This record gives sequence, C-alpha cells and structure tokens, in this order.
Amino acid sequence: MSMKSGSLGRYIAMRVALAIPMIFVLLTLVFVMLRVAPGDPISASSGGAKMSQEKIDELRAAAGYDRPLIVQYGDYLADVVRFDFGTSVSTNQQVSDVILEKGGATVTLATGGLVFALLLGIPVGLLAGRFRDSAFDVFARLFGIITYAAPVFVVGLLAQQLFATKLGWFPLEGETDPLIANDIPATTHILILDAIWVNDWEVVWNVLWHLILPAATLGLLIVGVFIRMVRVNLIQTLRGDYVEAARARGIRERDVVVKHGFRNALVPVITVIGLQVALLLGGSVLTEKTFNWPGLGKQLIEFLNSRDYVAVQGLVTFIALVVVVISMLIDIINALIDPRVRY
Amino acid sequence: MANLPTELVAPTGPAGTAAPKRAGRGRLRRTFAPILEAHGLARFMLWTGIAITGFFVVIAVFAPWIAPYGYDAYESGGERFPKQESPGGDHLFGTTVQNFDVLSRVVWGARTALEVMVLAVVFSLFIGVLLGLLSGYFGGWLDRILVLVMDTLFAFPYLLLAIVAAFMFSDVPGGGIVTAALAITVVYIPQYFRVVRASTLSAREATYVEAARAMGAKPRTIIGRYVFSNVIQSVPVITTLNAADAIATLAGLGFLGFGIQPTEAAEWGYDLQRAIPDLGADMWWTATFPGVAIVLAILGFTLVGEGLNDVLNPSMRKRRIRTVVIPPIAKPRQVVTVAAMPAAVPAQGEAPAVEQTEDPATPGASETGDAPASATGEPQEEGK
Amino acid sequence: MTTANGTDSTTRTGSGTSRDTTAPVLAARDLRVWYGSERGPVAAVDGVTFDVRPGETLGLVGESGCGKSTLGRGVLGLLPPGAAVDGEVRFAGKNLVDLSARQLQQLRGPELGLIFQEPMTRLNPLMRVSEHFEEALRTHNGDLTKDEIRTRALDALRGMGIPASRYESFPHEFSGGMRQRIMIALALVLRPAFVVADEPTTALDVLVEAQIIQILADLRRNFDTALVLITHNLGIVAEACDRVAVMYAGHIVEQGDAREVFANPQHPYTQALMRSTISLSTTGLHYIPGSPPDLAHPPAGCRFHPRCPKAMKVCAQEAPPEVLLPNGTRNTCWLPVPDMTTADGRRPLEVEEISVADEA
Amino acid sequence: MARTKRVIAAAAVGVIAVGSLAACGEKKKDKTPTGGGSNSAAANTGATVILGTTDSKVTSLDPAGAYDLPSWTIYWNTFQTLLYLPAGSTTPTPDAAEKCEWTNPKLYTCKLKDGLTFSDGSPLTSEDVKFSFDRMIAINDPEGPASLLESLDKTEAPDAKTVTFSLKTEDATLPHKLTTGVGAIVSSKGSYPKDKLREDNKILGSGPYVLDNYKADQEAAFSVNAKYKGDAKAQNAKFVLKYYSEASTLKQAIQKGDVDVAFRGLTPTDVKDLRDKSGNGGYSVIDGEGTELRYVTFNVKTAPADQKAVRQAIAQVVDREAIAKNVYNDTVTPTYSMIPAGVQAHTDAFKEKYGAPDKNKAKAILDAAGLGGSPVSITLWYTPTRYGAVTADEYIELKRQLEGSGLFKVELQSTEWQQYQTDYKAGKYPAFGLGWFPDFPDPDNYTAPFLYKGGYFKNNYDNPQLNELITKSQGQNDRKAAEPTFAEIQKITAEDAPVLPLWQGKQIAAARTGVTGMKETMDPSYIIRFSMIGKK
Repeated sequence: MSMKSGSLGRYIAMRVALAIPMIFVLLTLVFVMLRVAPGDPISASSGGAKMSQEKIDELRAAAGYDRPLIVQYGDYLADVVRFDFGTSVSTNQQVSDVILEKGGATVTLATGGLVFALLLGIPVGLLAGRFRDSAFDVFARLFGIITYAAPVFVVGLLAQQLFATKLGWFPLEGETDPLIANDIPATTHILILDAIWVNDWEVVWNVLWHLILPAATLGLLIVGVFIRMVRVNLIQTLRGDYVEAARARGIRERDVVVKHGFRNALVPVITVIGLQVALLLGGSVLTEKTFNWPGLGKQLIEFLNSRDYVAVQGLVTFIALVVVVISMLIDIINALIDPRVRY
Repeated sequence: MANLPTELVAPTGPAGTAAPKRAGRGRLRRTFAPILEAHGLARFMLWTGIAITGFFVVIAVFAPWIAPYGYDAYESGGERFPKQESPGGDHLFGTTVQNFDVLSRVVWGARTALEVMVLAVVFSLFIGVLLGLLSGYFGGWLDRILVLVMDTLFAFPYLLLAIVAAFMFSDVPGGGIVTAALAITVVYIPQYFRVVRASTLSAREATYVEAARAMGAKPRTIIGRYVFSNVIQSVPVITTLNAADAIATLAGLGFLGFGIQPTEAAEWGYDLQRAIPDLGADMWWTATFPGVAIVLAILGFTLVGEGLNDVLNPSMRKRRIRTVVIPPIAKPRQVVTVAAMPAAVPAQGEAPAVEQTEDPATPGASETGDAPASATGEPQEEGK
Repeated sequence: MTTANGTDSTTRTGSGTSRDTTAPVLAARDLRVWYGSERGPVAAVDGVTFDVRPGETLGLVGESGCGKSTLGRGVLGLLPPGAAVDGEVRFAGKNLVDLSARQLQQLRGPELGLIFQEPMTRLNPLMRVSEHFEEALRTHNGDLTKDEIRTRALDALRGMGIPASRYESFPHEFSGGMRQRIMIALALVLRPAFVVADEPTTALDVLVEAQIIQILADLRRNFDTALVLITHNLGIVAEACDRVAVMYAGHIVEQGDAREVFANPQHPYTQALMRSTISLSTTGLHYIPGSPPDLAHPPAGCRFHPRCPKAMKVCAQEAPPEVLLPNGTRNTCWLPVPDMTTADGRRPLEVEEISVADEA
Repeated sequence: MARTKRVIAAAAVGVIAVGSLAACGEKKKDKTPTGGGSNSAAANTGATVILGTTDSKVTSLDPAGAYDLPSWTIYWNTFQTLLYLPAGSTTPTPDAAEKCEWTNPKLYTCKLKDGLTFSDGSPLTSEDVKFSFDRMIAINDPEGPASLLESLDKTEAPDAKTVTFSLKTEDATLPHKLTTGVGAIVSSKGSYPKDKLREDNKILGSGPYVLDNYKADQEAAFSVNAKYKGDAKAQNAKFVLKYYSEASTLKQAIQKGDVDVAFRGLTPTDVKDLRDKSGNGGYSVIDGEGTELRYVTFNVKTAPADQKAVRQAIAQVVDREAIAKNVYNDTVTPTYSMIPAGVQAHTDAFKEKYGAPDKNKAKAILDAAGLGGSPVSITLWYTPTRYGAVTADEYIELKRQLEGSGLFKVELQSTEWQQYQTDYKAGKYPAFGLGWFPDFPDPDNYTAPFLYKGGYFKNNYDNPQLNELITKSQGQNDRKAAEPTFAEIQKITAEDAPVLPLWQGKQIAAARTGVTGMKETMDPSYIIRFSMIGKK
C-alpha cells in the first residue's frame, strides 16, 4: 500500500477548514431569519395574559432578549460552540436534551430511508444503465420520476391506508408497540442500538417492523435521485476510456460491467448521499408527522406551532450543523474510497 | 419536493451556446429545435408533461369558467350543499366536510398553485439572476460572501427553510399566496444564482468580451447578452423542475397547516390534510381528488423538466441505435498494374505508361482474382 | 530514461521486402465498418484491404475522421452498438468478422492487442496497477498462481521501465508517459501476435514520444509482434514503420513501403498530406483546403476529388482503380491510368467552390 | 384570574374522545398481561389498559410546571391532592386529607390522613404539603398554574398532620382549586428542588399510580402504586397513555384494537364513522358529560363590536343548533350561557333573552340603534392552530349564518395561535373565537375569568355591577347559596353580550368491548381516573 497518508491528511484539513466559514454563515442565517420573524419570542410563546409585564421582562432578560442584537448574536455563537442550543420557552427543556431524546429516532428513520433508497435505487439504477433504453430502463426512469413527483405526505398516507389499515401488514404509527421498549436503557439514545446493546431482539424487530413504512416513504423521496445518478454514472462509465481499454484486453464482458462499470459508477453515489442528507431531514418532517415517529422533525413542527422561537432556532441550528458536518464527512469518506479526490 | 441536483444542463463554455450576436429568432429556434427533434422516452416525457402541464394551466387560468362553483361556495340558489356527499349529481367529485364542492376546490386549487408557482419562480428568477450577475460581474468579497450564503442555503433542508421563511413572511401584505410564494422563493434563489454567476464569470473571461471591450463596447452589454443566452439554455430546465417543487412545497406547507387558509383560496395540501379523517371513514373522494391533482401537477412539470433535460443535455440524449445492413459490394475493386513508376510528382494529365490488365470500359469483366499476381506478392484474393 | 533493454535505436531491421514472403499475421480484405446514424449509414471504413506480417509495422495515416481508429477497433471487434462489419479479417486461420463476441473477447489480449491514444484515462482509477495485471492474466490464463502473475507483470513493467516498487500504486500516481508504458505493458504481458497502437504518443510530450516509439520498435524486433501504428505524425511513420497506408474518407488511398511512399508519394492526397507536414525545411505553410467529406453522403467517384488539385472529370464520376506500381506501392487514383479513361474524362474538373461542411 | 394555559389545554378539537376496550392481543405479547380469556363479569384487575389520545402536549411532569389537561391527567393519577372530585361529583371530597374546613372565610384548615407515604415509602407529612404550595408559588413558572393560587397568602404546617391556608382575599373556590394539579403534593425530601422544576421526567407522588416510563409524545406507562392509601380501587395493574399525533390514526388504532380506549381529539367525521361502524367493530362509542366551552368574544372598545346593538344582533342571529349539526355532527351541544349545562347554577340566559334565531328581531335591534341602513361590516377572527382544523369550519358556518341574515358583511381572518393571543389582547380584533376548558367544575371558573374587569382576554368589558356580583359569589362558601348570584350574572351577560357562548363539548370516547368504567370517569371534572378503567 503506497497510499500517501500525507495527502489525505492535507485533504481532510482543507475540507474541515472549508466547513468552518460555511457553518459560520449558516449560524448567521439562522439567527437573522429567526430574529426577523414577527413577534417577540417570549410573549409569543407564553401568550401571556396572566403573565405580568415584569415577569415577561424578567424572562426576556433571562433569555437575553433585552440586549442589543449584536450581543445576542455573539452569545448565540458562543453557546452553539458549547453545544448549548438554548432552552425551550414552551416546554422548559434544554434544546440539547430534546435533541438527545428525539434525535435518535430521526437518525433511525433517516438511515432507514437511506438504506431503503440505496437498496432499491442502486440495483435498479445499475440495471437501467446496463440495459440502457430497454423497457426496464424506461420503467426505472419513469418510476424514479413518479416517486420524485409524489409528495411524501401523499405517499405516506397511501402507504398507511393500504399497508397498515387495509392489509394490516405493518403497524400504523410510532416507533414501537406500547410498553415493549420501556426497559431499554438509553445508552446511545438510538432505540434500536440500545436494544441491540442489551440483546433485546424482540424490541429490535419491533422497531424494524415499525420502521418499514416510514422508511420506505422517506426512501421513495430520494430513490429517484439514486436511480438517476447510478444509471447516468454507469452509462458514462461504460462509455469510459478504461472500460474500452479493459475490453481491448479481452476482459470478460461480465467483469467489465461489474468490476469496471458498477464499481466506478457507484463512487459518486457516496457524494450524492451527502447531498441527500438535507433532503432526508426535510422529508423526515412530513414523514414523522404522518407516522407519529418520535423524532426531531415532529418536534420541530410542534415548536413551530407554539412559536417557540428559542427551540426552533436551536433545532434548526442543530439540523443545519448536521447537514454541514455530514457533507464534510461524506467528502472525507469519498476521499478515502476514491484516491483521485485527494489530488 | 427535492431538487434533483444531478446534472442539470450546466452552462457550458462560450462555444456551448449560441453566439450572442445571433438574432433572437434564430436562438429561439435553436433552443426549441431539440424539443421538436426529441424522440423515445424524452419525447414521451416531454409531450406527456406538456399535455399535463397544459391541462393544469388551462384549468388554472379558466378556473372561474370551469369550476361549477366558487372555491368557498357552500350553497347554490339558496340551497346548502350537502356535507360529505359522495360524487355524482350536482357534485361530480362530491362535497367536503365544509360543504364545499370538491370539483370546484380542485379547479380553484390549480389556480392557487399556479399563482404561487409563477410568483415564486418570477421572484427567485429575478433575485437569483440579479445576485448572480452582481456576484459574477463584480467578484471580490461580495462574490465570496454571496457564494457562501447561497451554498449554505442550498445545503439547507429545503422544506425547513420554506417553513421558517413562511414564518418570516407571515406578515407580508398580499396574504397567504404571497407568503407562500416568498417562502418558496428563498429555497430556489441559490439555483438561479449559481447558473447566472457561472455564466457571468465565464463571460468575463471570454475572449470576445475582451475584444468587444477593446472596441469600446460596454462589457456590461456583452455580458448581459452572453448571460442571457446561457440562461435561456439552462433556465427552462431549472424553472420547470422548480415549478414542480413549488407545487409540492406549497402543498407541504398546506398539509402541515402553515399554508393558505380555506377562506382565502382553495389549496390542495390543506384540503388533503382536512380529508384525512374522511379517508378513514370510507369517504375517499375528498382526499383522492386533491391528492391526484397534487401528484399530477408535480408530475407534469417534472416530466417537462426531465424531458427538456434529456433533450438539452447531449450527453444524456438517447442515442438511437440504428443498425446498418451493409449491402453487398456493388462494384468490386479493380486492380491494375503499371509497369513504370510515374514521375515523382506527376503533372496533371501526364501519365506513366500503363500495363492495363483490364479493359476499363468493361469494368464488369474485371472481376476480382483476375488481377495477375503482382511481383510484390500482393495477395491473390483481391476483391473477394 | 532508457528502457531496460534499450538497444540502439537507429538500427533498422530489413525492409519489408525481405519479409514479403512470410505469411501475414493478419490480412484484411474489403473490410467495411459502417455506423448507423440519423442521416443514414456512415461508411467509416469502406472496403479496406491490407496485410500485416510478423514483426512488421504498418503505419496508418490520414486526417482526423477518415476512419483510422474505426479500422483499428473494427479489426479487434471493439465497435459501438449499431456498427456493422463486413469483409474478411483473417487471423490465425479464422475470419475475425465471423467470430462471436465471446470468441473475439478470448482472442483480445493473448492474440490481439490495442494501445490507446490517451493513457490518462485508460486505467481504472479505482484499481491498482497490480489489479489491472491480475485481472488481465487471470482472464486469459486462469491457472496462473498469484506469484506467477506477479512475476510476469513485473517482467512486463520492467520491460517498460516501470520499477517493481510502483506495482501497487494507483494510476493517478503516475505521469502520462508512465501510464502509457503501463498500458503497453498491459497490452503486451499476454504476448499478442498483433497489436494496434492508436496514436499512442499524441497526448505525450516529445521526449516521452521518442521513448514510446523506441519501445514499440523494440517490441516487434524482440517478439516479432505485428503492429499497426495509427498516427497523424508522418515523422513517426518514417522512423518507425516498415510500410504505410494512407487513409482518406474510409478508403486506403495509397499503401506501400514507407520509404518508397515518403520518397515518392503517388496519390495527390498523400502528396498534399506530406506537403502539409511541418519540418525544419518547411518554407511555407501548406494545407489541404476543405475538410474530409461527410461519410454518410460521400462524394461519388473518388472521395478526394472535391479537394483534389488534380481532379479530372472521371474522378467525380467513377471510383478509381487500385494501381499497383512497380515498387510495390498501391495507389488508388485515376491519374496513373490514362488508358482506362476517355479524353473527356481526363479533362480537369471544373473547380467548384469547395463545398465545405459548415464551420459548425 | 386567567387560565390561559388552561385554554391551551382545552385545545382539543371540539371534540370527542373515543374509547373502547379490547384485549389488544397478540402484539403486546408477554409484556402486556391481557385480560383475555376471562369471561367473569368482574373487571380483570391484572389487566393492562391502553388509552390512546391526541392530548399529547404534556408540558412538564412537575406539577409546578404545567397548567394543561394532558399534564394534569398524569398528576391526578400519580399525585394525591388534599381534596379530590369523585367520579360524577362536583363536590371536593377529602383525599390525602382526613377532612378540610373553613376556619374562617380567609383561613382553610386541613388534617391529613394517617400513614400516608410516597411511592418510595417515605412518609407524607404536612411539611410536604406546605413545601408543595410554597414551591409552586416560588417557582411561579410561566407555564405553571401558580396563578390559581393568587388568593393564597401563606401555607403553614403547625403540626405534622395539619395544614392551614391563609388567604389574601376571600376565595370560595379554594377547595376546588385544591383538587386540581395545583394542589398536587410532592415530596419535600430532595427529589423536587424547592426553587426550580424537576427535569428528569420522573414523578414521586403518593397517588394511585406510579409512572414507570415516560416518552414524550409517545407513551406514558403507569402501574398501580402499592403504597397508595386512598379511595381509588384500581381495576387494572398497568395503565398506558399512548399519544397519537393524528386523530385519524387514533381512530384507526381503536378500530384495529391497538388501544383499549380512544379518548379526545377525534374529529366529528371520525366520531360519526366510529358510531356508524361500532355495531360489529368490537368497540362502542361512549358519551360522557362535557363542560368544555366555545364562544365568541367581542372587544367592546373596537368597532363595530363596541356597539351593544351589534353584539345583540349577532347573538340574535346565530343558530347554535346549525353549528352543532352542520359542523360537529352533533358531537357538541348548543350552549346559552357561559356556565355550561352540567355545572351548578347554569341557566339558559341567552335563550331566555333572544329565543330562536330571528333576523327580523335582529334587524329591529340594529334599526333601534340606527345601524339598520346597510349591512354591518365586521371582521371575525379565529385560530386554526389551537382548537383543531375544524375551527375553520365553524367560523365559515358563522360567517354563512351572519351574512345569510342580510344584516352583516363578514370578513373571516385567521392567524396562528401565538400571534392570535398577542393580537386579541392588544385589542386588534373586534370579534374572535376562543375556547374554555374548566380548571374545576365550579361556576366561578366560567364567569370570573371572562367577565371580571375585562377578563383574561382583555376585551375591555368592565361592568361594575357584574364585578360586584362576582366578588360576592367568590365570598359565598355555600355554593348552593351562590346560585341566585350566578343567575343574575348570567342574565347581565346575555344582555350586554360581551361574549357569545356557542356550544359545549361532550366528552366522547371509544372503548373496545369489555372495557369498563370509562363512562363513569367522563364527568364534568375532565379527570380520567385510570383506576376506574378495567377490562373484562
């Protein structure tokens, strides 16, 4: 292995350095957007007839809303650096606690959706690309377009009505059956991992069983992107110079397609996964609402409904950070897999 | 919903697009030629998409004439519509829990969707193009900041962005439609920004801009033209896909309850959300029709966008494989042997002596194989 | 840089004549390769006949788009979908045109080799050099052990001047010249009897080019490999080829001993091509007006006639015969055969405005 | 005294609840002891009962931190209060207390029962009671119910068994307040900080149940508290609150048998469908009494609602029967007083004054005030995000009725709840819809909050005569004696019409066949007594 670890290290350092201004801009955007929003965060969320003006002022002072915006902005940045996303006005919880409590479910759902999309999208995309312009290819492309065109909430409702209500194959909603997961200690706060940790396979299966419909719904949102991506990549790869070169060396067609075509066509998919994270998190808002999945998206809607700006700001900040960090990680993973990326 | 971020037609280098000098009509013809030439799946997608979209636009534009009743009508001739009536009779698509006529709601919903979509596309086009031009033209710190901000917006979960934006703009005059349009606008500005900025940058560096500048033409004008010709190439795809997304986002906002209220306008997402209880109560029509409308409208625009992308993006254009059948050789090759070498560079008309093996007048007789084996030992099976 | 077994490069083994009696390794007869297109069939290669003997190098020259690469690939059966091949390519007692895709695949590598123009993109970026060799050797010699593979691969690489220490590297870690040598090593590790080198040096700088040419020269001397060298560069042909074939618009217009052809070009196209070559002695820039014809609708008669300064009436009407000259050169032209044409036919063709394809 | 938070709690769509019972069998497997197989008429006290609800907004598990029904539902079952309301009764009855009585109108004294312990076995003394009230006031959490204790001056524990409450002003409703979440007795021995909320999502109380597990928005699991000393006799071993985010899902859950009882949050359409299908669905729909109130408030300083004639004309036109029928499928009952039927001292004041809807009478009223010329333009506000989406339908119906009289031109406006509250308090809306969900079933809780000096919604209505009557009623510790006072209050309200009561919600539950006790606990107190619900 003559891989030069030096260049990899340099690449990672560069990529991390690139993420920093992006995070900064992101935080600024979130701050500006939520401070431009109408209404005073404190009085809006407490709605407070019964609250005296003094009490409101006190709360405002406690939350720091009485200080100049620029000072608040500084505090906000300083807090985020310490992973302090504020305290919800409507539920009195630390937003970081909310994230800890609900984040696991969203991670589970998003991962499930991603896995579903990959499991479906990659084979379909590969076949479609391999047999370009065949009936299967046409079907695959139309399938991708239709799944892309059907909004998550329509698909979710349909899936729920058909597979849960009418056929009864899957549970209606939620992450587990009642009571079943009560004894699982929260080690990672991702229920399914916690259950594996304590070897409670009944809970693991129960979560998986509950996960299928929402994950498929969310996965369908992005499966089109994968089909498309894989198909296009494979077509381009199979037209590629090194594929022709391999053929010229008399490599068997099957090996050409699999070793030179598929493998190379799949590399960019990793990058696309990075791009899909934002989409998955956005889609999870609607999916979590439809399937009553106890994640951050559903929580965010509740915070929005109660105009809990502090909590919304905290959650949105966190989600944005996640997106930036994941896309950074994906780039780094990509560099590990594809030696060219490192330059 | 999502942007399909993969391989939209990116503006190519200067050679990729029509030269700015070309007359507008020629450019248009060039732009549309591929559409007319499209074939296969691209053609199917394009024309199906155009048909669906056209249907949608016609319904939206002529909603007042098409819809049997107003979007908030609950009675006709003093007689109240029945509640949750199944389709048939006076109400082809049935009625809702609010005594609305579903058909009318769906038809008027098309108009709402179109209004929001057009506003959102126009806003984001305008702002995105303006910022892209500024950024690409002036460069420097303005460019760097704008790029960073746009990249950040682009990376953001778009639905979250739209929801937050919907809150930001909830007091904007013009009501729910403008609010929704603005919320969606925020999401799509970065896409136009990117395209226009890239075009502007490459235009700035293009040699003919240098030349034009040297000749005293205003670079701004040149860039404007150049960018325009690029924009006109890539924007249709982005715009149609964005239009699809706009409908989906609007419906998503409505579905979550952050959208337009029923007395303000008919909106599919809201209607669908309100129809969920009906769905469980065997009243399929209140959810089905708005649901189908949402999917169809999005599908129509997506198909147009995908079809356009296929057509305009040559690398993805379907190669129609035409198999060739090679006809038998009509006239076999004649081989003649000459005895003497011609002059090194023979002048015209000057010919070396020829030892003619075949009568040129009767080429048919000069069948293959008849050519005498040459001294050089050339193969015998000529012309076989 | 020298090749490991670098020998004196100036030595040129005997001219073609001494080998003319040897049976050709590969013989093409009336080979035609047509593509389908929107505008009708494109006759990219349209009735080509040539022989290559063991250890012989045939240079294939001509402008871009005249069918050289198609010819090279057509021989190996490496054509895109929709292409049709007709005629005969006789190799080891078989007609390659009639073989199935599978049979062709088995021949490619151990019998037929192809070296490409652009070495930068011809290696799979995700595979180490070693994996490329393993794959090729495994495919054709399934019973080789890993060590044997390694030995053979390293031998081939060493032959190209690539040190064994780079065996496990990824393609992107090599320069263009090194990659081309790896490509050649890959093509040769299976000792093919016949190799097509499709502009192997075009993308490389001059020093590297010389190296590669040297390597190819060594190759045919050491292994008796028959080589078709496709190139734009007439200098290379003069230096490295025994025989040369000049292609124009899907036809071979002239072929013969390289030195003969260069010393005394017969076909007006060859003459024009040579005039256009820039060398130290060049006094003015020559070029051939116009561009090669659209092969979907080639001109009638001689395909070069619209651009031919010596075109006669007959040239526009009837395809010229192949004229076998005493020095062994074959020239497809009406000029040397006045007896076969009428006086009227030999009248100069009226110079039309050269109908050039649009710049677009 | 405003219980804004309470209004929030009231939230649920004017609706309903469904309950039912069923052995929800196989899926719960080993973890859920089911009552299946037992045909005995007696409830299976070893059963696990699962109650599904959309009332999931539990603000806090600390009684000092929440003033809403979902939270209080948990408190009522896990904490003891000095007094409680037995099912079907509106009279506070001793619970943790042996007995409570007025020493004088400003001093209330309670004696604790013997041998009370918290679920961890530690004794419950008067110090704990004093601690609970002191900390409630000290924390004064904006989301908490401390405002209910405004009349309380101080709490004292003269001995281990005695607690005394000294009042700043006379407050006959104190016993009622002691039955609510504000009266929950927490342990003073460390688990509850004295000046801030407990945040670990655990509960230490002395009520009939202990909280085993709580997952916000998902479920709360309870089991019977072995150390509990009180009147409740648990009909089950475990009780689960399963929270649903969508009413339609809850409805499907009861139909499939995923839950034993579905309660609150179902839409009128859901209820109708459940009723239609209940015959062979393995469940039945149960109607209980309901005192949830929905009404329109007029800002008497904002045109055109500043004209009494306009308010009266609206009251004269509105057809409550039609609202109940058209919008709510009769899942709600028309109400003609701010004190709903089922609560002491209720009179049909508005019906007595206005009679049946009559546009001619309304026109006469307007004409008399010189407003009869052209239709009166009025903007009617509602919020779609607090009381369920069906609120929109209700206000559309109102608009239709008002415009149908030819006397009004109505513009409907809506905004999301938080903005809505801010704006109506700022007097921006002439007429706006609100809902009320009682803290306790005492008529004072339906009058003082709205009518006393502008009420909690600050509609500027300030009638000295009414203020005086309210103060008087609050001093009347014999609630029977206060009835004439309330009759007078209601009469004046109907005359001035600063608020327009529209309907009161029934409590509706759906329960799987075999579930017992659900109907009994659905009384005007809105307390779900877990212990009463069993499975056969």
